[in-house]
Amino acid sequence: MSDSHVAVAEPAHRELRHHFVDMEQQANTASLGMWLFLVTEIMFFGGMFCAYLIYRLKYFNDFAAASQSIDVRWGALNTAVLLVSSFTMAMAVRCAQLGKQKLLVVFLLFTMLFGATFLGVKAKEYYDKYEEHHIPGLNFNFDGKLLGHPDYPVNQRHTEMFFSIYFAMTGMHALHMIIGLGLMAYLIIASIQGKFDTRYYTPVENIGLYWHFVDVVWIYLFPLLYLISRK
Amino acid sequence: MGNTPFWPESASNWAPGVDGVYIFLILVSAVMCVLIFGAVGILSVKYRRKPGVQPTAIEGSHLLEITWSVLPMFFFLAFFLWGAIIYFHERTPPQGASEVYVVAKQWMWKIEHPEGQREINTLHVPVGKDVKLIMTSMDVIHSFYIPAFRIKQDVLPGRYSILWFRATQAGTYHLFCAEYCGTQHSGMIGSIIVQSPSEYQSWLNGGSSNTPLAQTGEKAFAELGCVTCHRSDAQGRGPVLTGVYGKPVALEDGRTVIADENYVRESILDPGAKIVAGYKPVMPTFQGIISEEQLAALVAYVKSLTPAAGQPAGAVAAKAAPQTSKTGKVQ
Amino acid sequence: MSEQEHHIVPVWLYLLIGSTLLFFTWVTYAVSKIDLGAFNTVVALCIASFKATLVVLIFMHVKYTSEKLTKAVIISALFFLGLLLTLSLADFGTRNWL
Amino acid sequence: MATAVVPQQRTNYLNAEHGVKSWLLTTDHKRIAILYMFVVTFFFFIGGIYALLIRLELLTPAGDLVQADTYNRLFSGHGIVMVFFFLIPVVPAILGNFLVPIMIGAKDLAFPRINLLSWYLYVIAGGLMLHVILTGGVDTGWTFYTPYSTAFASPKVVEAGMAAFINGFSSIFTGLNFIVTVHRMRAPGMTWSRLPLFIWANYATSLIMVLGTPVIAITLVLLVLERVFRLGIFDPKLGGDPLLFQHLFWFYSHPAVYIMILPSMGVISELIACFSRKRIFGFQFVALSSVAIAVLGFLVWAHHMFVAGMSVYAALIFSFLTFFIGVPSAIKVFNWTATMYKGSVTYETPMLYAFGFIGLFTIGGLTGLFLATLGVDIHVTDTYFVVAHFHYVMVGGVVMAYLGGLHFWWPKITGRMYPEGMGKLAALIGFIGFNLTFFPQFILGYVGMPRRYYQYPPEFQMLNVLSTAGATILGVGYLFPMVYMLWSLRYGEIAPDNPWNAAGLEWKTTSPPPTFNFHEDPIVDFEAYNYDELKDIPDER
Repeated sequence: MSDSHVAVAEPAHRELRHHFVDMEQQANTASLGMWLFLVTEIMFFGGMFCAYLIYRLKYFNDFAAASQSIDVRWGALNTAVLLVSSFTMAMAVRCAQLGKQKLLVVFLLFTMLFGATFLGVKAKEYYDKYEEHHIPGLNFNFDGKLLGHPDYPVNQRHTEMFFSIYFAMTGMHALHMIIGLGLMAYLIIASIQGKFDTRYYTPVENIGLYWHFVDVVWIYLFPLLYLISRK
Repeated sequence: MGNTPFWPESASNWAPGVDGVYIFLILVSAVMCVLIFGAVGILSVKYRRKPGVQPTAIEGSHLLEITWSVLPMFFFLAFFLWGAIIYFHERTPPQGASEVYVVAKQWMWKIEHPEGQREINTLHVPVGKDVKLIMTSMDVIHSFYIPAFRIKQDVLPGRYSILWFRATQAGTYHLFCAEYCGTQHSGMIGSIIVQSPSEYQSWLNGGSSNTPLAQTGEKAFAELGCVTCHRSDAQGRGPVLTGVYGKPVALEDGRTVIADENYVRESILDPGAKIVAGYKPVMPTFQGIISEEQLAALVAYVKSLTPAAGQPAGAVAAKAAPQTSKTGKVQ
Repeated sequence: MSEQEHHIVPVWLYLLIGSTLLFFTWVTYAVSKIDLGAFNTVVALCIASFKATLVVLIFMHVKYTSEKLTKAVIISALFFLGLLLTLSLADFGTRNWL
Repeated sequence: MATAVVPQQRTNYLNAEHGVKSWLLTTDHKRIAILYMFVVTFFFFIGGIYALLIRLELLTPAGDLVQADTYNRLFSGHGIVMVFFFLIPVVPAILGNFLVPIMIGAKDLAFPRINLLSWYLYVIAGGLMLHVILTGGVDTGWTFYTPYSTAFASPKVVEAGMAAFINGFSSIFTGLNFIVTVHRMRAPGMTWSRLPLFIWANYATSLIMVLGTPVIAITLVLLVLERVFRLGIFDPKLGGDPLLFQHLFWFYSHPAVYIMILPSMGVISELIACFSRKRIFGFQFVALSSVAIAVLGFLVWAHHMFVAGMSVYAALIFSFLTFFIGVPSAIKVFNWTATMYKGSVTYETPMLYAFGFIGLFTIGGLTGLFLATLGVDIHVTDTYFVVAHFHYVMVGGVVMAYLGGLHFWWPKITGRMYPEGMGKLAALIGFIGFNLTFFPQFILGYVGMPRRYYQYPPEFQMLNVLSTAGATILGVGYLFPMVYMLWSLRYGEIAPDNPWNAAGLEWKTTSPPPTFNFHEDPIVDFEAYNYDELKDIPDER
């Protein structure tokens, strides 16, 4: 078995896998794979968006009332935090492209910090919901009033459904954040070990794509969950 | 009944139509099978490997491809239209059908006739009369299936499913549950007994005297206190119900819905869901307070409230709306 | 992206995009306080889509990739997501029509 | 291509390394295909035992062999195991894994380690399912319909749902791997128009895997959340709508039947071309019809729900759209038939399976039209008519194609020939047994026997007895190949590199291929199915 094709141009990069011709093919392959994975993620969250959409149309008043019990300020803050983390992630990828290894680690650390902040705020919000007895299936009790009829209570079951979907969607999102933090930690270790250079930084780039995707999901979750008919 | 049937009995208004499409489909399929299998058989034998004979390279033919793509579409369109017409009729029950309430639960069918007769796993119907089944389930999804009538409808918890038919042939037919519903799914069977009108009448008259369903509903309507708000003189806190059934109802948020069985049901169980324009959402929910049977009786009663002669249906509700000021708007 | 063609996005652009995103988050929040009726949701979703597009085009480098396939992949994902939502709604939205 | 060396002495992917570890940690797509073959065959056995018990119970109208609850667990286990653990992986994960890189001239799939991960996910999911089976089984049917599954069924539904969830990720990663491989790993000269139809079919399948499987994954997660934490999503008691579950479920599970059938169609294209010694008639149309099926497959899902309480208008839309998927399927059948015209047809075992496939798939496809027709569907849905229909497509179609393909590529995979006479006999037995088993079920269905019934009215017995009798013959038809294939591993004739004188890159390497598939990196300067250029090569053997 001769790998004569590869050997002619330049010495093979130590990260080049045996079944690729060159680093370019390898990087393009990994990038396409990541994008396809993000497609599966879109469809994965899509199932929940579908459920959300249908019940929101069906139980609009109850959903609106339930949505207003969530503190929109925390949600807005978290949106900002996540957007900033996306910015630092983009900067991290840029450093990787330019081979600035130290700065890469710094930006990755910042990204992790903002990611952890997001999760912290989320935990605080969850705890508030627990205090207010808004956890479905766990002594749920919602005493909100119907929009436009302050004397009339909303339908408990339907507000409970809002919170079911709220927890399912934000919980699944938070799980993705946690996985993202783990991947980020891996990147930091790998870049300290000097695994990346200007010709090989595919993991940084792909994990960056993943992180931005998680951000995009939240960009939609924020108005859909926090801002139903808020006045 | 040891004989093996190769064709189901045909005992309802749907059977001839469904059988018609089915036979049409079988004929078309049979022709297709003969063509395809014949072609495979002939070509594979005629062009079997022979010494010295080389295969001829053929790229394909756009004309052929287009022909055998487009030609089937005409048949498909015919299948679709014929099937769709039958289906559309199946989903639009006629006026004046006798309305039978069916409550499914694991693993039995409870049936209540408008005249008040109750049956379990048996349904008596007369030949030649339209029968509309208003069905709901107390637990899981079931499916009401009468092969001899060629009709089937899933029965869901939490809402009414509608099915209608007109029996054409006296006899006893299978009733099956066709949606898997747990341990005794295959035991959730019964009989449909189709009788001549006179036999059916004597069946109705036999047995203990029954209170008609609407009358039971009227009693519940009074006992549950519905009558204090839903007064018939448009002075109550709730809308007048006379003549509401089957008519469009204007809602507070600007939408209009048709007051069908499911609307009446929802209004009793979840009164806040669709508030009639001009009224306040003051009605308490009856979720968990009344049984499916009581609910059926109430629905039957509301439906029986037809306006007295000279008063056009739905006029009361429409008149009541403008005089009460609209309170907030739901967005 | 390949070593020959990968595009280095200038820092100022990242900063601009980042601050635009933050600005529009504030806009979303502010607009939600104004009563626009059903348009509140429309506006919020339009802003969200604008923000998402910025993230995808700039942060995720889709604007700079020479690879048409990436764009095709994204569009097809949105197409099939749209199918799921619209065809489901075709049922839930028309159930009471009869 | 070098052909001078005696096959046995050459290193190939089978003897390149030895020991259990070299198999369990391999990233070689061919070895992973073999790993899949073991586990998938094992699950086919489990599913087959279930089928046998079901048919035995239905021999008599009374429920006498097993308890009602046991029977419910039998058909649920049969469905879950056969659908998720046999039909979905069988062709792509075994034949596809082995052949996709070789056919496009690559050394391996794009992500060899993810490929191995897929196999491990499959094994973990399978282990979980096996645990469910051994600890009492699940009784929801493979469809997991709510609210039965979330409020009434045995609690094992959580574990079974998770098994299907994990298995879904195995499927997603396989699909992702195939798509990337086809885009990025083709040998020089291997243009899209030169890709064999088996590759086109697997590519189309992979699209469905990537786009559809995540939806069933999240649906199962929501189901488990509702079951365990009582989060209200689907259960009407909690305010949910059970039809939403059915929409989400079928959004994946209808396209999933195309995950099963498309790669099989790809196999059939290869077989018919080879044994007619001709390029497939209307090559582009057959290739694009695979993609058309994949896309249209996402537009038709709610035809499973015509009696479920769906909107009348939605039912009309879905019925209308469903008919369109008949067109690309019909195109394939017509083109396969036309390929034999002016060919040079021989009747080796794989070709017999291909004939069988055309027969069974045609019947399965045509009866699909019955089910798309609204008025008829109302009567026959949830009866044995549906059971017969999807067995014709999924068992008749997929298993016929798999066995055909396995015989065809057996020499390439193992380096040994299977015994031809026994192969032909097995194909014949399988075909007869299949029709005897499932044709009576069409009649049963139209007469009105509902599916998932454990006892039934006595007048249905005759047809059920026929079906059970057929099932025993079918069982023989499936077991027999397993026996002689194993036998051939040791005693079979040594296979030449290209026993069928077939076109395609996989026949240009040795049998079995070396670890990196080719001794020299291939350059493709010929069209797919260039049988006209092969015709001068003398008859083999």
